[in-house]
Amino acid sequence: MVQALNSALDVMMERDPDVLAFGQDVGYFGGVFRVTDGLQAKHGAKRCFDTPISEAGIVSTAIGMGVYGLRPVAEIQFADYILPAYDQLVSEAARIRYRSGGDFWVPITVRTPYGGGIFGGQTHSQSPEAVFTHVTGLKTVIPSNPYDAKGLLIASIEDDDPVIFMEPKRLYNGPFDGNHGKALSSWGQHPAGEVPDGYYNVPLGKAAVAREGADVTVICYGTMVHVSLAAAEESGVDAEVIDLRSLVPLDIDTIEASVKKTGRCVIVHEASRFSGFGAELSALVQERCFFHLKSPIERVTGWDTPYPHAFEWDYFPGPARVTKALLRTMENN
Amino acid sequence: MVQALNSALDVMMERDPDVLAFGQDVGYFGGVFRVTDGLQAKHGAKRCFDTPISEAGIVSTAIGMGVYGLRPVAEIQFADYILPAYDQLVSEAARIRYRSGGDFWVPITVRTPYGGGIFGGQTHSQSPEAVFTHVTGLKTVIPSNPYDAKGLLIASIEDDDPVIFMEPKRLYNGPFDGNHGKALSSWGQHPAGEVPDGYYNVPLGKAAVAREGADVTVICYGTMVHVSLAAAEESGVDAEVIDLRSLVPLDIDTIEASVKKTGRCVIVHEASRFSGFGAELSALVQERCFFHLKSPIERVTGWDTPYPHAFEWDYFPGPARVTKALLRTMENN
Amino acid sequence: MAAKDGGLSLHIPAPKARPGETPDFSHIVIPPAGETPRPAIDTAPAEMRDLAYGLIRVLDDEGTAVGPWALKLEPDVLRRALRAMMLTRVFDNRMFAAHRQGKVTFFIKSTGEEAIGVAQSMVLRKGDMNFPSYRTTSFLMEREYPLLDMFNQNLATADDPLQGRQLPILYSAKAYGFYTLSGNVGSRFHHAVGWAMASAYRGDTKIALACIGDGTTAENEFHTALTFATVYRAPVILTVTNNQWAISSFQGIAGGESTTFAARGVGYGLPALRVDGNDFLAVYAATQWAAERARANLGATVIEMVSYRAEGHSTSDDPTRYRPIDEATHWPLGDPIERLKGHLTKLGEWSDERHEQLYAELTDTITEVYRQADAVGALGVSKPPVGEMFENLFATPDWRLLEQRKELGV
Amino acid sequence: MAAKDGGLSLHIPAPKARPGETPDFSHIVIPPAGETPRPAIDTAPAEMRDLAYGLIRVLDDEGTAVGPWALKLEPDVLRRALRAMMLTRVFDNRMFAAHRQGKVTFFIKSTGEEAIGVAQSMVLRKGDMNFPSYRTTSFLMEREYPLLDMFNQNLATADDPLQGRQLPILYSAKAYGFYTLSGNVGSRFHHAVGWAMASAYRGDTKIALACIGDGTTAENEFHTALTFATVYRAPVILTVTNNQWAISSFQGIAGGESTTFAARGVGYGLPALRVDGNDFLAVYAATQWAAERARANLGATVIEMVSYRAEGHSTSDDPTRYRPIDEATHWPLGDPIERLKGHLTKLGEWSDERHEQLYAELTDTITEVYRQADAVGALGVSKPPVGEMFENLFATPDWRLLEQRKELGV
Ligand SMILES: Cc1ncc(C[n+]2csc(CCOP(=O)(O)OP(=O)(O)O)c2C)c(N)n1
Ligand SMILES: Cc1ncc(C[n+]2csc(CCOP(=O)(O)OP(=O)(O)O)c2C)c(N)n1
Ligand SMILES: [Mg+2]
Ligand SMILES: [Mg+2]
Repeated sequence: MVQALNSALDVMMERDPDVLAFGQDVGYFGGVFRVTDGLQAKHGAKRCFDTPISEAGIVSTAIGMGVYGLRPVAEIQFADYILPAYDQLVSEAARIRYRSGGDFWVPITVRTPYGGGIFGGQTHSQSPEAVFTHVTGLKTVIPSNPYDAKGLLIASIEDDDPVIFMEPKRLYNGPFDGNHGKALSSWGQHPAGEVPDGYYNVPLGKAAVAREGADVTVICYGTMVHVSLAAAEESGVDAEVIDLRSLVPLDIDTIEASVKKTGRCVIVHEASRFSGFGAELSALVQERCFFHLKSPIERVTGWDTPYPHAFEWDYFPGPARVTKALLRTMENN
Repeated sequence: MVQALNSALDVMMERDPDVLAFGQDVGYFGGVFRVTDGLQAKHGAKRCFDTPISEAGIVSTAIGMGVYGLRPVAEIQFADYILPAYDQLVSEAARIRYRSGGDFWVPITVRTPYGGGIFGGQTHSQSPEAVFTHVTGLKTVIPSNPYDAKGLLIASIEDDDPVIFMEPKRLYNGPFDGNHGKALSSWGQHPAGEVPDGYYNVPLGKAAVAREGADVTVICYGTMVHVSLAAAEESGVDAEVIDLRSLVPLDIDTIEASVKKTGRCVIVHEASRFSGFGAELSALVQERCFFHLKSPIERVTGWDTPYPHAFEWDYFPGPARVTKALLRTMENN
Repeated sequence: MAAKDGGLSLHIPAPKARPGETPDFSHIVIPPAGETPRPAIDTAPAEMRDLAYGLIRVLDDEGTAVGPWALKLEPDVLRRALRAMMLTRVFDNRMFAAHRQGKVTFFIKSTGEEAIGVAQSMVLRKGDMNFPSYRTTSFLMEREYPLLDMFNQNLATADDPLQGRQLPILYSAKAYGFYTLSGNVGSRFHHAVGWAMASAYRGDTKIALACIGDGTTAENEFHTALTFATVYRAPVILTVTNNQWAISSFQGIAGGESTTFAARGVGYGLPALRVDGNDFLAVYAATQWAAERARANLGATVIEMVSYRAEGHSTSDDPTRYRPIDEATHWPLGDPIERLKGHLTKLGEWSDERHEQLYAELTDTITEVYRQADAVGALGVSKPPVGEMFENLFATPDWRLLEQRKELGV
Repeated sequence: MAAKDGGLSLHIPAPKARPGETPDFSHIVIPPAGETPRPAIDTAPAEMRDLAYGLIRVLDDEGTAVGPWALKLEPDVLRRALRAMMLTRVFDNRMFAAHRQGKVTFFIKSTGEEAIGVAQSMVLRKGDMNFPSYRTTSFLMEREYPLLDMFNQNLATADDPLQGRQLPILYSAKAYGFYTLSGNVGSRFHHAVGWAMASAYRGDTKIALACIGDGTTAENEFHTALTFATVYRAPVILTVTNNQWAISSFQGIAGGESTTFAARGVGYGLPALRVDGNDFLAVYAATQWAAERARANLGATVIEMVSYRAEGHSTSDDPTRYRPIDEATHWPLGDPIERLKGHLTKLGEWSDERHEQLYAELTDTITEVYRQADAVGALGVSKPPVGEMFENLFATPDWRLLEQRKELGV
């Protein structure tokens, strides 16, 4: 997935002189996760450069550049560190088009790795998507595989509104279904691991059906797509797994159609549960599919605690917990 | 309500030398909403003082004082301006007890007026509670009347964990049910407008039943309690209106018992809908009362836009919209 | 300063005078006009640190322009500046009256600070961008932003150019080089740096200017803006208007008790000027110097404009509750309109009569345009179409906005 | 500097040497030891601005302590300091080896910066509080924080004093005057100011000290801390360790290309010292001076410690990818352990043999304590009880935590 993201940036920098990339350690070094590797050498230091350690400053700079007319792609080194920039994203980026009556707008992309599973402890593991999805005026995108990662990142850069682009860091170097005892696998063997060289995009606002199924709809994104697919296999439940890809705008039609078909719904995310994005999904499904529901909508999520270093696998919502929810939801007919 | 809050601070500063209050314009002037009026004159400039215009700095100062052993009460002039302090609240205040294994803790209260209805436009009207309720380690409290305001503020100051204390500014000087054409009323005539002089507290985590009813449970807080009560009268629906008072910790027992009794639920808040706190309430009710529900849980909320100056009453979720939801929810038997 | 019994004690800054006391500005050190040297624009910041602790002044007490910062400006230019400042004041007074009449719920004047926006407007070129504060009205006035649009926005009439979305005073006027305002203070200050970096990235010639209040220098953006500006040598002018007050708190609460705000710039390795903000010629010259530096690819400059907020913070404020009622009249740097008037008069290019006549003319204009806007109908009488509430959030609205708009039936 | 065709151009700072090039520290100006004056602690900040641009040095090239900053420290004190620095280095090496052996996934060394934490520990008194960075390990070493606890936390064994909640290196040790660390850089820097204000509020005598890296000065907290510290004259020492690098970005990217980090303090009206951070005696004397000021109720001091990060940023880093492999050996201020060793030797209070012997002793100690922790079982072999995950979030857990704990069955 790292190479796919790198390729998306490279392709867009090639096509559009107004695209540039910056962030902490993004320039000469190529990013601590190597996503911008080689871009400075190829496109020059003015188009791919290091910044001071100020997330607020990085986002402010991107906004200023965006209103000037560029399409900056800013990296926040870990999603855990995006909050110093929160006010800039919420009070400025998300509101500028609206409050200026369309006079100014902010075509920026803020990339940031999120999620656990890499022994990062409390401050290199968080999934803060819900504090963005609540913000009117921001889009939030999360890919689950290399093909989508490239296509969605290109679509995000081309989008004329601010996009928070969250990258599941546990998937950077291969798919991961939560079975952490298993041998690591690489994207090479995965169908969505194949990424075309040139330009293409995956439109924002369209979910993917990662697995078709008749009995339960599983709604998920990022790393949890692979966990949910594993759970579908392990549980033997014929689950339809929906990979949201973008949380805002949300593909409500795909969700609604699926739950109306299956009559059951399990929502999976890695973020802590209370007031998480799963709550909105649950509320929407309930509002739109109430009379089709055969059993309560379930949420399988991280616990309502920080992500503790030593208890990573106790915190991570793995396939065993999803399996339990799938089986529980099947109890009601 | 302003006097009740002032009294809570006064009583606590009197009782405990470790309680102090600060924020922008809080000292000599007594706060732009007058909540700290007279406290500097009475308790001295060291116990009630002005701060630089830095919400991050205000909260950081409070945290430092809190870990030292004081019980600071910080004011953020408008909830719209709390986001520069968001990282401090989320990454520090909420996490310090946990990550230090109980070595340090943060007994601070951050007061802030929120909500619309005062012609404040986009940046003096917001209700950002959902970006706090998602944060593990923070408590979020919202009173709806003077009696509770004083008791809850005292309980918050006494609490050993960080509390976000949101004050519905439209209720500062009287109850308001959303019928903005009507003459203003004052707290003088309201039963909960009577506030004892001395010390008392209203415990965090306990909801109040503002109106008993048999047919629908309305879950709300702050200004929306009065709006919901008005809607109950206007609609003729026998609604049970639950005033949450604290969102975290949430009084799930009261909610669950009520919905199991009524079989219907309407959730009302002023914040925009998507990923708002109503989503969590809806998800919880659905999870816990699924087999008791006769009709879909409804949410009546602000729209998914900023709060525009000229369209204040088109944005504000008033009694007419709540009434519609109540009637709609009664259609299913 | 030590506490009793040898313990520490907390220092809480307090202004020299509170209501009922005699105003005291003895701490404002005022060097004679013309005394401060004017270094070449390519001087190294380290060689001109003193400027951050001085005060650039051009107009002396007799109204004569003196010293190295006295540029040769044509009388027409000066009259144009004077007019824009006066227009701002007349406009502010008309809006204040509208507030008292219940036509608007909120307004902010810039009384006493009009020189700053006017000079900025004259120094900036078409294509440059000002990232203003809510006290930068005179910039729009100098640029002849349509008064009717201004009133329509302030009154939130059906013809409001910002479609009812913004409070009074929070303009947006890209075509005039005026960036979108917001109620949050400070949060756009760094955008100027990003914008300027974009201009440099493109090899363009445009520069940016940003305004912030003394109180607001405490916000995060002030720091990040200065940091990024120094690192990338952004072509931007970073202006602090020190009008001595935030809302009710004096500049000592913002960190001005023991140093200047210009000195902050020195700390980041930037050139920093401290200027008599009520002296139009000094403001113009300093801004011009900084603009030349920026255009010559020499990077950013910090400028502190020393001024005084002569009226309340906004219509919501009552300054007599926290400062002497007559403090404004004691302000030692005078009034910018009076001082420029005096200079022009001294030059023989202006007179009391012409001044009175111009005031009358501007008052008539403002009265007439206000009448037109009021005829459209202030909020409550008319307003923009409610459907606007759901527009312009995204380039294209998503299903939520479409459904909600339908639900509201607009 | 001007762009082709007269347009602007964006300046991107770059270090003098990249991999394969010859290290170049010619920009580090090093005045002779003993030259910098030592003002009285109650000197007005405005009168000692030069200190922010100089470099306080005590040890000369021969290892003799010279000049006004040379305090009389007993040889025992110096040996104690040397020991703590050496212990830190041995400990760091042991943990690095543990990382290579797969016992931990992450670790951070403080090689080359050990003098700083040790001096801070010695200057601070019981009850004072250090708000450290992740490179302040030597502070805990000087205070004799139990090595076994340290290893248990780093290995996240069943006996981890922080119950498995924290990454290696992110200690919390209130009883030792060491504030809780977190992975977020900078976010605790201002807490020191609040803590110090609380001490002053109480009329207490305790002071605070905070540490931040050169790179992290760009974060918001650096600004708010300096602002509040100057406004309220908080009894706090605000230390910037300029070790020339953030992760892969050099200090020019943090805003150090055209001025010093100490100069930031000057901008806020604070006294600011710039110190040879590899000279234990200079670090001690400067910290002591600032502590005396704070204790005398004279307020905050900013100190820039000029040092060099001699190894990778962390175990996740490979510095040979972005700087010359031999850059560390060219660092002109040497190694703090070698320099203090030289001084003690010069005094006749130390020798190569004693040095070797102490290293051997400390290595034995560390080896033995590490063995004990490893016997408890590093993460994967043992870990704290999983139920701890749900403890200590609030003083009392709410129903969510109780239900979730039950759901997990722990
Ligand atoms: C982020 C934020 N915090 C607080 C406020 C409330 N507020 C509005 S104006 C103001 C004072 C600003 O003072 P200053 O920066 O000196 O500007 P001036 O009004 O003097 O021009 C304050 C505190 C705000 N609007 N935004
Ligand atoms: C808020 C935040 N942003 C980014 C990071 C990632 N990060 C960790 S250490 C570091 C470099 C810090 O450099 P410096 O302040 O110079 O300290 P040093 O490591 O040199 O001691 C960065 C960028 C972080 N941990 N926290
Ligand atoms: Mg001001
Ligand atoms: Mg560093």
